Amino acid sequence: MKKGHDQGKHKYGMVIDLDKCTGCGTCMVACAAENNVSVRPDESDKQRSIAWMLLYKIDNGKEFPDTETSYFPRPCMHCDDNPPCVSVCPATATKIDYNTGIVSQIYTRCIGCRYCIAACPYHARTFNWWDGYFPKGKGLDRYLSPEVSPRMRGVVEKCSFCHHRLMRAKDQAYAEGRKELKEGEYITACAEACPAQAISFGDLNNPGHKVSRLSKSPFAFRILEKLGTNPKVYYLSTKDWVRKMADNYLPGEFKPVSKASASADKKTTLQGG
Amino acid sequence: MDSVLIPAGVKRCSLKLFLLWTLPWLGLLAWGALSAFLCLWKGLNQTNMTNYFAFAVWIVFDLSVIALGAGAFFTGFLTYIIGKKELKDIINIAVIIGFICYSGAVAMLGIDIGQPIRGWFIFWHANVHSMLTEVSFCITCYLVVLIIEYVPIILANRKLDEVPDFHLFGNNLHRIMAVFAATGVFLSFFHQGSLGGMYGVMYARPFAFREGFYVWPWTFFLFILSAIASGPSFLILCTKLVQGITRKKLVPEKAFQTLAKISGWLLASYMILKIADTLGWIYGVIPKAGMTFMDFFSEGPYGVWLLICEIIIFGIIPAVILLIPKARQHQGWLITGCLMNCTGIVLNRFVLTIVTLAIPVMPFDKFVSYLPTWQEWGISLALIGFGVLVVSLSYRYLPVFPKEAELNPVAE
Amino acid sequence: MELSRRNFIKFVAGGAAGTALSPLPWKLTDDIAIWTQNWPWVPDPSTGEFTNVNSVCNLCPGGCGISVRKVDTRAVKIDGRTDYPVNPGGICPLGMGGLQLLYNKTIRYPGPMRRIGPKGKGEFVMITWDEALDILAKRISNLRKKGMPEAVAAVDGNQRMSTMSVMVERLLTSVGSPNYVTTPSIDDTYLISNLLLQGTDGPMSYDLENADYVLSFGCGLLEGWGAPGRVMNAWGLWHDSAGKTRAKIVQVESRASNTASKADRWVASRPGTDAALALGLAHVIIKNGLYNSRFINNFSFGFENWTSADGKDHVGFKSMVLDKYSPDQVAKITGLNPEDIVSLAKDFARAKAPIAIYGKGKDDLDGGVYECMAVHILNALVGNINKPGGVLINDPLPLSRLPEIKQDAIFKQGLGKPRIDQAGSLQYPFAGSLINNLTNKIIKSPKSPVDTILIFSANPVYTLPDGGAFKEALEKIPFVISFSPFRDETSYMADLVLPDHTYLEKMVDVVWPTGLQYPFYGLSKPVVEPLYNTRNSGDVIIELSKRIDSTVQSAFPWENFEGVLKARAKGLFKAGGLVTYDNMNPAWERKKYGNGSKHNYTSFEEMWTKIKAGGLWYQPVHGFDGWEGLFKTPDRKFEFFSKRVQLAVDEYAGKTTYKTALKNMGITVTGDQVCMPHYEAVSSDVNMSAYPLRMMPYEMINLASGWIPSPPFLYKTIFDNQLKGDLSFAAVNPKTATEYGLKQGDRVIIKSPAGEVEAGLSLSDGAMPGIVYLPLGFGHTAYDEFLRGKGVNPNEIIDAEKDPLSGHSVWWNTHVNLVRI
Amino acid sequence: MLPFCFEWLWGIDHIIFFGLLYLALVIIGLGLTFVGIKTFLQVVGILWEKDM
Amino acid sequence: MTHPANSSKKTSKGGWIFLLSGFVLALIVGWVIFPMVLYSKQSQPMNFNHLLHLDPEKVYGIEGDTRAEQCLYCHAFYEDGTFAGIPKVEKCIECHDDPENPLGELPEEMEFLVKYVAEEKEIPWLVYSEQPDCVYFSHIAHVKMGKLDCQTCHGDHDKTEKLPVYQENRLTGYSILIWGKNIAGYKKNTWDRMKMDDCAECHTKKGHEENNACFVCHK
Repeated sequence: MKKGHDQGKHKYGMVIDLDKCTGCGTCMVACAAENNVSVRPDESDKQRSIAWMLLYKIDNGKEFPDTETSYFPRPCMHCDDNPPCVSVCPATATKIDYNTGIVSQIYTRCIGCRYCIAACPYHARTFNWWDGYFPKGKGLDRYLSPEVSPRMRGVVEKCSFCHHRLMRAKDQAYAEGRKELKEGEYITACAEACPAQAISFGDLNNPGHKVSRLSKSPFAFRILEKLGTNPKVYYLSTKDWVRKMADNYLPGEFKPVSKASASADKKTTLQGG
Repeated sequence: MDSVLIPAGVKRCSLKLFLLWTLPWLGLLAWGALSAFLCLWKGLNQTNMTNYFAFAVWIVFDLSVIALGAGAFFTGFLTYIIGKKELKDIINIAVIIGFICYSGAVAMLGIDIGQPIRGWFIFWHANVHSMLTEVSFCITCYLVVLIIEYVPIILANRKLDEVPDFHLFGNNLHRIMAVFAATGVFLSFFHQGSLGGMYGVMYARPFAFREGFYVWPWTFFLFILSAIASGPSFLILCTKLVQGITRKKLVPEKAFQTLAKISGWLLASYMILKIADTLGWIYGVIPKAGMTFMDFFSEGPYGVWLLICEIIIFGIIPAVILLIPKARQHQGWLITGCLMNCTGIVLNRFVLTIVTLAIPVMPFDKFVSYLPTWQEWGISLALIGFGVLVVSLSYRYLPVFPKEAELNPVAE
Repeated sequence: MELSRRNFIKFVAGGAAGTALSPLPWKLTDDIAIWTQNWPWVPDPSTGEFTNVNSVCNLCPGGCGISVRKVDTRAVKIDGRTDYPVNPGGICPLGMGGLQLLYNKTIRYPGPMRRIGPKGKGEFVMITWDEALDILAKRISNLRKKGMPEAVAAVDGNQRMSTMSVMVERLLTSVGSPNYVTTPSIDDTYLISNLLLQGTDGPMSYDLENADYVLSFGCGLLEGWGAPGRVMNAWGLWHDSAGKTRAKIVQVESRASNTASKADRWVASRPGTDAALALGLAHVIIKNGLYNSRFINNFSFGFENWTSADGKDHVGFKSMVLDKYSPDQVAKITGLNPEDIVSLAKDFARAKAPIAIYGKGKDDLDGGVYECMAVHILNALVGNINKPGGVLINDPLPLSRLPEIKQDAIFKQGLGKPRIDQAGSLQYPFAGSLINNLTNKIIKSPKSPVDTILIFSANPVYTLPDGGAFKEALEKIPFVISFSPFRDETSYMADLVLPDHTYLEKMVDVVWPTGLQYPFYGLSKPVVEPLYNTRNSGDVIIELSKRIDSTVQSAFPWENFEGVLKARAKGLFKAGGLVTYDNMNPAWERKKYGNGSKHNYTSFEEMWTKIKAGGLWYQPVHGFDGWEGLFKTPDRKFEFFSKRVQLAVDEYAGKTTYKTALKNMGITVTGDQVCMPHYEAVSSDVNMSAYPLRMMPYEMINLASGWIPSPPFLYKTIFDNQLKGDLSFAAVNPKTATEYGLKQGDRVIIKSPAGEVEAGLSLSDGAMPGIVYLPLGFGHTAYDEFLRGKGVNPNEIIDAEKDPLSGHSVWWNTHVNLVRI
Repeated sequence: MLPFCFEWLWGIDHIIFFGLLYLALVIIGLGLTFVGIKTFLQVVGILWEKDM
Repeated sequence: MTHPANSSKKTSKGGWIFLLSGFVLALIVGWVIFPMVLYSKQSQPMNFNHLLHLDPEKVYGIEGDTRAEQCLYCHAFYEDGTFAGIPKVEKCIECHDDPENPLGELPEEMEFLVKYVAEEKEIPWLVYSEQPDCVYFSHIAHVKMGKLDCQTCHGDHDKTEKLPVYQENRLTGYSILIWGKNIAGYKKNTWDRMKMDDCAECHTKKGHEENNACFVCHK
């Protein structure tokens, strides 16, 4: 039953450098625009609004002027091997493909039981509480991309690692008579859009790819690693307090990476006010 | 005027009074119908569920009624398979209550899913690894069984019984009831368990996750046990309630006592396992996730009191009450015990559903609260209205209680 | 054999059995399910041939390269261009959401509009372009006939030096009105301080990519300062690859903005004290002899004490700073610790390529001239001018001048009149235009001196930090014309709307994005056919001139706007520059091709076609070629003591007294200090007990606060402690909150002398105690359900003072009070 | 759900799950048909004396 | 309780007719009437003669060594590998360039030239094999890499002289060819049906399970 991933050919993954991340939110907009994510007049109801890529703001909990904030851009983690959401879906509407590692969701198959949402600790899955907001005569449906089918009310959706871009890249390769893809031919919309180049995307199985190098960095970590979800989204940060935020630690359990990081972590702020 | 339909040799109130009695319950049904319409027509934005509270009051209700409805299959099991004669006097009402609980639960689930029209995909595109698939399959099949068990009772209606075909069909069905009962038992064991499994398998939700045996987490077995522990109690409560309202003795006390005793023993054993399970969770699952016990009980209203209520107040105490013969023979204590027993189980289902979702797992995530809308309440309460109506109608027009005539001789 | 009840039941039973054995129930079940899978009301995007069209984003002056993905004729996605020097790869969230501005019909004008409802209601009727142009032309020519062409005014929001702004100014001049006003921008401040310190008229060029120590005074590096695509790319470079030595970023700002939080060091000094801090650092640098003596001795003036021709002794910058800006003195002003100031100064001076940059958030608004000068002085002290990683001195973009305008009588008499906003007058000798003065004049005078006002690419009613004064002014102006493509607050006040194309429907140029260190010219192209009956305002101006009269027409001898673009671009051809970009040779790296030689075109036409295709013309950053002859100041040196200021003050003093002159110019110091960068405590006559707190608006990269509306996409990125429902939140330090007995989430009224707004309270340790921070970009009263009525606009309660020398508005010092509801 | 549907796998988990499920269904089905036929035969009176 | 058994006998005897008639009626409704009601019939804006165009005797220029290549001459790929599907008029104009003088003498061509080429309008073709929005299908993967013949899915469309009537499922909006002409869903040839199982069947036969990821066919 538990099918390991190792026999898989590719293992697409993402590395997000939180030192570079500026919290600008371009990844979120790029994602929404790329994937026809519904936008409603009131997007401030965060528990019900849909975002495949979501920006979490965190701070070190210190007082002014020592307070420091940072960001966690959170796509779907595309958990490997046995994602919590996949095995629970009663209608096989979501599956992990071991040749790419992509966890995909079929909206037309989904019956909207939301069991997967309950099973995912990352809140990477969101439910369509409404039909998409495209009033007649407003014309907003004119920017919809035909590469991603718009969702109907009552189904769950989530980050797809832009798998339509994988198919797009493959078609291009086929047209050029190639079967294999080169690095960078398939990257997600968020990775492409990031103005600070904080997001890299590629094949973790391919040692030549940037992501597989970065994912081995001493500063690399993943969110909630202890639960054994085995995400394919890695983060980089030289700041210990940021790394500590990514998982639950019993007292004394967290280990700072190195002196280098410790010094990089020390951020001096001049007293003011 | 409906006297021709009323079973022979028993007394029923006037039709006018009866109709008056049904009004409030019809009211609940109407409220539910309106809510259901809104939810199906406009979608689940009519509820207060969110991406944080993907499951909410409906699921709590579902799990509860299914647990409480376990009285049906378990009594059936005791009656037809173990052969406890005295329970024959109460099996009919048990079946009816089971039918109410399960049909209600299935109806609610139908509204709860975002795409009801595609609901059958669960069967057609079944994912056999999902506990929910197992639940759906078993509940549906078991509902069929319950209907089969209900049919002879309906056919026993005086007017219907006059039709020879019906009469025969009813009889024959009744003869092989053991077969269906057995099937029902098998199905029920699985879906009761799978309901628990649903939570136990969520390995990325440390509050619910449990180790287990083969593919089944401990919650699988705990749910079966708690269901059959509370089912009989609920059956007792309902029957006592009917007796109270009709101011009649309908079932010999022996049946109640047998059920209460069994319920007590099962609850006690459930409690022992539950405590073991909780300890295992505290010292096994939680630290592995890097969390501490209090992380789960310091958010919002969800404090340790939940655990105390569930295990001690509504667990151990009712178990004790039901196990002491003196206590359970005393009507007051009997009812209190059963009531507490059922409360405990409902609380358990509530905690596993709501607290699991309410407590954030990511350290930088935040706690959000949830309150149901009137639509959610409407659909939940309609279940009660539906139940009361079905019982009332059955009681009025069907010979639900075989011993009724004998216990309440009508002066001709 | 009658159809008894029983038989009927049998019939039904048989029917049921038969149906079950027919495809009907099963096929139907399947089909109904499929029906739910493509409900008719769920959009089904049409597909077709995919193409990518390269262009330039024009939503801000940043000029990022964009590649628009199209399906047949529809644009479906905007991506950044990797073959573009400004933003190699990414773009900002606003640019990413551009399609929602293009395709959202309800926020656009489908054609020329005439107002029917009351001003501000936004009730219009559509008219033809012919009618619209005639109405406007008649009005203007009548004013010319009446001999009062100066009653025509224009507010121009187009980027400085861009062909559109040149056209607008030209229109006014040819009509004969001096009253051409631009919306505020930090560029005004940069130009003045460059002029005063260096005597150069080129743009401020910060060589950020090559700096290893960036000391930013209030620049919202991550909030959209300068060219956001470029700056954020630089941010990526600064932090590249954990481990290897990175550039150090220091942010001077009172609030923990993204920049401050993400910087290596956050200097939380009191707002408005940047000049003091800068001079304090100068003090330390000078005292410890850490300055570049070669530069100071040979290429600067006024550092040491000096004696003028008339034998008068003057205090030098050095003595002034040593005397007035010791760490302790500065500490008092800024609220920092003296030791920190010292260490900061040393770090700065000891870095290999340190750069001090000056700004105010996004720089959609003005800064302070003395502040800007004080900050720039630091670069001079460490001699990091025209050196890698320093401040480069560039000439303006080599665009050809347009032919002289034929002058007629009306023209002369009109231009003879003084500007209504007094810019360039004795009192405001250095200001190019002062919209705040214009507004006040109109409000103050019984009858508006302006009869007809043309508003281009601007939404001043919403964006000006003037407590709603401009709206008041518009109500008094008899005839208002907006050229906005969007249904914004200002166009709601207009009598006539001549909608422009949106940036994806027209060709328009981007001239030298703010802060860029190399000459750059971007050219956008129509990505899609215009959706509605709109026209490029450039073409409209040409058409309009024809209808006004022959003299005005003679100023516009081109048949269309592209003609004008080409006419100016001729200069680019002469200068020679690259029209294609290879991201292996970044524009900021001093590489093989020097000043844009080795370009790949032979004729102007060829260059133009290539620019249209690639959307860019640039010259790679130039190398360091000494300091000789660099400065164009009166005495050809970098002036610590600005002779220009001295002249201006003396001239004005000549007309009145020295005291009044200084007073009117808003200068509180006297003597030689006046001509040197110094700290001016913002004066204010507000009753502190009534308004004990201060309100500062803050900007976000993910929310548009300029004249361009925010695409709804952006609201996904807004946190619910910034906007919840229709309530926007003010960030306040917990300490301050407790002082006022307020807690998280309270609804409060924020009162200032200029007005009051309602907001929620969001406690944040990133906020400086005593200051209320309100987000800019909310509180629209126009547009559609996505934007209208969401939150409040801090500009409505800003009570601005005047900046010394420039006369620009000081918008970061509003005194307020919090009242719980 | 059905062996000829492509999502069907001849894996042990499928066989156990559906095996038990179909077993249950078959029992229920057979039970009902048995009762049905028996009743029918009794009604037309071919066999079984009507015990009423 | 007892009652005369014979009475019940009589009625129930006669009743079987009703049972049977109900049964038969339902079968007729389900098998014959239902399909007629379910599908709407529409004819194409104009006729197109595939056979004629592919006959080298009559039409020159449509090259291609294999049958697939001949189809691809008009139903071509774009540079990015996406499939053009039914060609736009601009494709036709490559040959039928002059609205004034037709290349043949068929009335359809005249109609085409007048109505569309001259007017510069696209022909509103009804697409027989249009898959719903949720489906992604890469023609290049199947035709170029998979070496699949067109008729495997589209049948002998290239051998037709008349365009068949387009039938659309009123409920789902699908073309009839997706479910197949046979209401019971029974198929003889590979191209009789185009449902998911048919794609999967072929993938399995050809051993392409590695391409059975959901997103290979769903977008």
